[in-house]
Amino acid sequence: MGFLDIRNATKAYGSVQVLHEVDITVEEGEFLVLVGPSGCGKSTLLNMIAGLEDITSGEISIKGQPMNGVHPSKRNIAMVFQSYALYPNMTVGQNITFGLEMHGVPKTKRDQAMADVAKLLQIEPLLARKPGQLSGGQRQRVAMGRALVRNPDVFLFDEPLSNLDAKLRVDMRTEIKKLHQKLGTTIVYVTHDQIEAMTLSTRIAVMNGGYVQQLGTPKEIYDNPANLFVATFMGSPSMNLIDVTLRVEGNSVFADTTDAKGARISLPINASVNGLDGKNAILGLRPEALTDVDGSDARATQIAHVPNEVTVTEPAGSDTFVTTSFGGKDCVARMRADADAKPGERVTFAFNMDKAVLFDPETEARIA
Amino acid sequence: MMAIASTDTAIRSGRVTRTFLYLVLLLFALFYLLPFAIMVMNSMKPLDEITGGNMMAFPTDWTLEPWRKAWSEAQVGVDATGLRPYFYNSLIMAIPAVMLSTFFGALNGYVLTKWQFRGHNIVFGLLLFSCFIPFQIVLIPMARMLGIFGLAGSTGGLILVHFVYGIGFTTLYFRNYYAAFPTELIRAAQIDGAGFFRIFWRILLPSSGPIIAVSFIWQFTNIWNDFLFGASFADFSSQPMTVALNNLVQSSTGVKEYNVHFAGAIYAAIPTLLVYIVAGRYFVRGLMAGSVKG
Amino acid sequence: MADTAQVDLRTRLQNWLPKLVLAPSFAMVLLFVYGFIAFTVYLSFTDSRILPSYGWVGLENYEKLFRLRHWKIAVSNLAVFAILYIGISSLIGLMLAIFLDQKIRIEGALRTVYLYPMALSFIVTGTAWKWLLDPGIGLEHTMHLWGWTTFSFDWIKNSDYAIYTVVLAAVWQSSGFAMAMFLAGLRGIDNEILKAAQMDGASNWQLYRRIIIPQLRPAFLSAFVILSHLAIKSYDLVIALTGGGPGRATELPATFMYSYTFTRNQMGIGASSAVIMLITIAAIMVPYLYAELKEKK
Amino acid sequence: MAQLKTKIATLMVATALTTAPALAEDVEVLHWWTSGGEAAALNVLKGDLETQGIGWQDMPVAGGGGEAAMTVLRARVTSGNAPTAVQMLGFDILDWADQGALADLNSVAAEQGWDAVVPEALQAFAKVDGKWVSAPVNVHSTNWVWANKAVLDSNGIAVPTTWDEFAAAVDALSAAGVTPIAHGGQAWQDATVFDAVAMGALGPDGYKAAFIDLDEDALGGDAMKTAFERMEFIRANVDENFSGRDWNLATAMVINGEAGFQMMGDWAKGEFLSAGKTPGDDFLCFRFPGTENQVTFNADQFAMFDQGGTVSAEQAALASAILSPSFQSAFNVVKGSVPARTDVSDADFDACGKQGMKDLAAAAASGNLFGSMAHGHANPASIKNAMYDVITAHFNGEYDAETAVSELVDAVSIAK
Repeated sequence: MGFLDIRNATKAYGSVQVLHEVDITVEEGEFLVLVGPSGCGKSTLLNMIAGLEDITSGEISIKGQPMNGVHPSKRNIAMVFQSYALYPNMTVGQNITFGLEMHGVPKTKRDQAMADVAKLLQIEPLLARKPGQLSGGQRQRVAMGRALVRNPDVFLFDEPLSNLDAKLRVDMRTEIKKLHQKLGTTIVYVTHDQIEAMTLSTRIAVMNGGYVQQLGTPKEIYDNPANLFVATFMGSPSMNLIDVTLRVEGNSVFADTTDAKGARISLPINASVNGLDGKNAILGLRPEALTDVDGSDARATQIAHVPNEVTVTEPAGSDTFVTTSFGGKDCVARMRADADAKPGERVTFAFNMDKAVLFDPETEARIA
Repeated sequence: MMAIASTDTAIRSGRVTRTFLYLVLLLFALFYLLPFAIMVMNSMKPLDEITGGNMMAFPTDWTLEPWRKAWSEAQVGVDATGLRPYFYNSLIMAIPAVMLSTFFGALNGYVLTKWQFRGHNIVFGLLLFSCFIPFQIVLIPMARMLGIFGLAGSTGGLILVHFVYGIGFTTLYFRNYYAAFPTELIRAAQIDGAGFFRIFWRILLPSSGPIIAVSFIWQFTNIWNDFLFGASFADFSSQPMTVALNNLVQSSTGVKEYNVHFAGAIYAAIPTLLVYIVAGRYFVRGLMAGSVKG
Repeated sequence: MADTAQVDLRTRLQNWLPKLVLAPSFAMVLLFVYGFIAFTVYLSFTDSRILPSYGWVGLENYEKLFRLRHWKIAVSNLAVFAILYIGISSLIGLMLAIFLDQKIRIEGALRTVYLYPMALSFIVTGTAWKWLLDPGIGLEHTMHLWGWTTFSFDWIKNSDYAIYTVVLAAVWQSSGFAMAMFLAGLRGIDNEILKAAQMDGASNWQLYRRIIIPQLRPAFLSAFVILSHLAIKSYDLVIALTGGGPGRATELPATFMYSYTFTRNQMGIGASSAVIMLITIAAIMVPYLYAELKEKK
Repeated sequence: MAQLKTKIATLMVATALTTAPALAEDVEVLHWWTSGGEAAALNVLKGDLETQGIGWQDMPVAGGGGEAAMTVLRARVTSGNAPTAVQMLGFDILDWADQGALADLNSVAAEQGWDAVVPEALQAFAKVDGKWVSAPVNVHSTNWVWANKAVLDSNGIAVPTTWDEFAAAVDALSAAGVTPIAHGGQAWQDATVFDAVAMGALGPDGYKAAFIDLDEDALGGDAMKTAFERMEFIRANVDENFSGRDWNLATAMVINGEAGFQMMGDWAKGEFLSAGKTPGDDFLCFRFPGTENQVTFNADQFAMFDQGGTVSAEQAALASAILSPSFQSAFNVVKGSVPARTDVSDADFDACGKQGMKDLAAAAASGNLFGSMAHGHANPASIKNAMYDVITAHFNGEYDAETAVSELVDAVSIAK
């Protein structure tokens, strides 16, 4: 039994099922990120953990106590909302201590707790202001302060960074990570931004269509996506998907496809594949596994060199993204910044086949 | 607060256009002021100037006598009490009725937007349609009900009646206002441990200033100006101002002191005018944040 | 697990509280509005005269009602009155709101002046209006004194035109209210849309006609509800201004209902006229409410 | 009816516990006499009761000649909180008596001999099934004409005694550029004029047949058509701003010499007196030409609401105070009407008042005293108002005399 247990939780509005049998166990001190496109059910799940929405069936328990039907305020949780949800009529200080006041904490203790939190978040000068007088970043800090001051068992974050501009978002992300490392609290965090998910989490649950598609550490999710959805959703630029036909030659397996000109090429596959000879598959390869020859991973066991024609190059400072075409689909390669690639020229691409994954085009499930 | 930026949709325009704008606006102001101006003018004339045919002109002989008379010694019934005692009757009826209907309207609006339940739309629809009931038809059954409740002929009865027939409007106003109020705030407060009433008192009500103003203005005006209920459900000790004013103005077979009538009418209008002047600037703001959003 | 049952109680109470809070208002409205409507419907089928009585007469009251010229006049008056009143009030309200929205310096004062008639009942202003409209005393007389001797304004004395003076006074009372609603609507429109439209080269006229006024739809709807409710309930106005005259030329269903129920001691006919009115109101309002509430879902 | 009576009684018991009702020895009086003169007159009554230790709780509701007060009464009775005494007119009293709501005043009446001194035509509205249910305060007669003497004199007009003379006088005034007839175009004023005109045109028997017995032949007869035609003549001789005008503004036109005549009840006299005019010298009062021998009347009465079977002591005291000769005289001198009992001295009355009292006594004796249709003393409210509809529509030119007659028959049949 974990710290936070979600067992077979479902949610339905009338006959519409928005969440299907979710099973997640979160250990104490874990940072779980629920990530997925809008409408995937991640916010619903968070609200169910918070007690803001009923659980249709299944059970959610915190520290071994079942929480079904327990009022949100009795769950010892705190939540940071997307819009921050600061009470407009109260000062920052009052906003932070409101929850303590509701739980009957005496004034002197409240003030002490507020001072500690304000110090931690460096918002001391703001305590007397109203939310309307704060900037977006400041509001974000206050909202976190309100959650922190409660010292809850579980922190819930509902897309807390999505209302901030790009720069601030990165800063706050780091800040949240620091706080987690410092305080070691248990966090469930909802976002649609896969970078946030990767950078913050200790574990990620990728959700789509009301199902948890995959649950695992960021590395697992990134390197070994369970299916096509997880593979494409996570990572930016997203994973290259190449239509291939599998061919077995003795003990070796090859994936056949075409280059930009339509000429046939063969890529060696590491894994042994039984009974798949002649089958169609989708080969997934992340851009960083498709490089220029000099930039390829020296530790890789199998690198395939394939020349092909460059269509577009996008220098991004640290790297250059080079677009070409395999199997009739655009593929992006991540080359070194000074790699010699110009549109229209033929360049040799290095495939790190250690990282290649295969999906069934029908079921979209991982084959290898 | 929900940020209400003052965003004039103003367009740039030339001097001629602006002069025209001001002209039209002032002309309309004149039109709106005219009837009241007639009242004020005639309330300051001796009666013979009025019956002598000088009705639309300024007084030649200014006097405040009609004002004094209307307030403290005009004949409203058997006793020449003036309007004063009725003014107080109206106040002790209108203020509780306005506060009650505003308070419950706010609670209803809160429930109907933030604590929705199956069928909440039907409940709201029924409440809203109740605004349209013609008051003439409720007179007799209402009288019977007040009798049964033991509230016949009392201020309490009048308060109940005004409460019942105002609740539809106040619920409408507050519902529309609270619909625009972020639901996340309610959730945050729930997690903070605030219950149903605590959220209402501490979070919603302090932010409801403009819509309280709208509800207050609307209810106060309607209740203060009501004649039908005031006449029918009051007895000798609780007759409101409008009934007294009506008695003053409508006396059937006696000499009509028009100047006193006008002064009395202005007395009857002062509280509602004050409410509009004082709270009026919140009115547009409240409508903006609430009812206009439909 | 015993712990759970305890917290459960509070949560369950929290679930019931909203309904409990709503219940008194709802119960009162059910009784005092819908109960009374049912009672009125019942009365319309009885021979009630001075007080409610319970002799069943079927549709007789309705037959009598539709034989009365008086009722036909009242109904057609309401149609004329409501259309003109709602239309003109909205138009004037919209115009004043647009004008006031042009950064007018004395906006606050003007707004108060436009709004104040809403604060006054016709018991208060009735006599002043009567004088103003009376050709022998009021506007016409004054214009004649000022030398404009051909000026004529005697609608209130003319059976065919008197209803328009009722419209005039009603518009006076509530166009300011419509103005407030439209002004609120105008202030709520996003400024950037306007800038965009101006960059697209829209003229002022086009800007209002194509961009701004269509966005005022919610304000129009709210104004429509409030104004139609006022139109249907118009009673004081007619009594104070014309007393239903000249002749019966300015009777409205509200005055008809009152006079049959209370002064003519024909409560049955009064009730039947009330029922017809309620049906009419429902026919107009229910589709509106339905659309309104469905949208909100 | 008895059922309703018990219902009302039970309700009153129930409400007595929670409301603060009149103390046992106080009377709550619902009335619509709120102008200075009327209230002064009522004060006589109030003072009288106070000397007997009975308090007066005033419940005035003015408007529409008592219509507003009657609506209020309906609500008050339904709620079980009826006032002790209520000012009432004509058929309203009979209707409420039918509902079993009024107290029996026979003991007071017998003690003071009301039967002998109150005219029989008036008793018809104060007694139901042999029981006195209300105390009459006054008798207004409605078929008066008020004239500005100076205007008449300067045009060489004598007091007309026939319709033709009246018509000639009107024409003469018209030719002289004076508005011949001052009139306020409100339904009840139109009907007041019609009342007098119809009495002249139909004669007393025809009036009774048409307006009291509601005989269709009389209602639809030629005489009625004549009456309507005469109304058209009157309509042609009022000024163009008559519509909607209050009766007292019309009276002011006569006072100021802008108009010659006004047909109005005797309450108009108060306007002349308060303008400092003297009857006989400045203004004239005479019966509408052709109705010199008739009096159409309406009478204000106070009905006592049953407080549980018997008449209470304070109701009895109020009733006997109302019928006392001293109050009758004092009140009616102020009000312009004449006493409801015929044995009151006319010493305090002015010329018009004295004539009114003489006319009333004569008409009562000769059977020429009729309840006024225009003031709800000839037929019930539903029929009265149906007649108003026709009279006022015709007066405002909606249809001609011929149509008016048939509309009248029709309207009465619907309202019956």
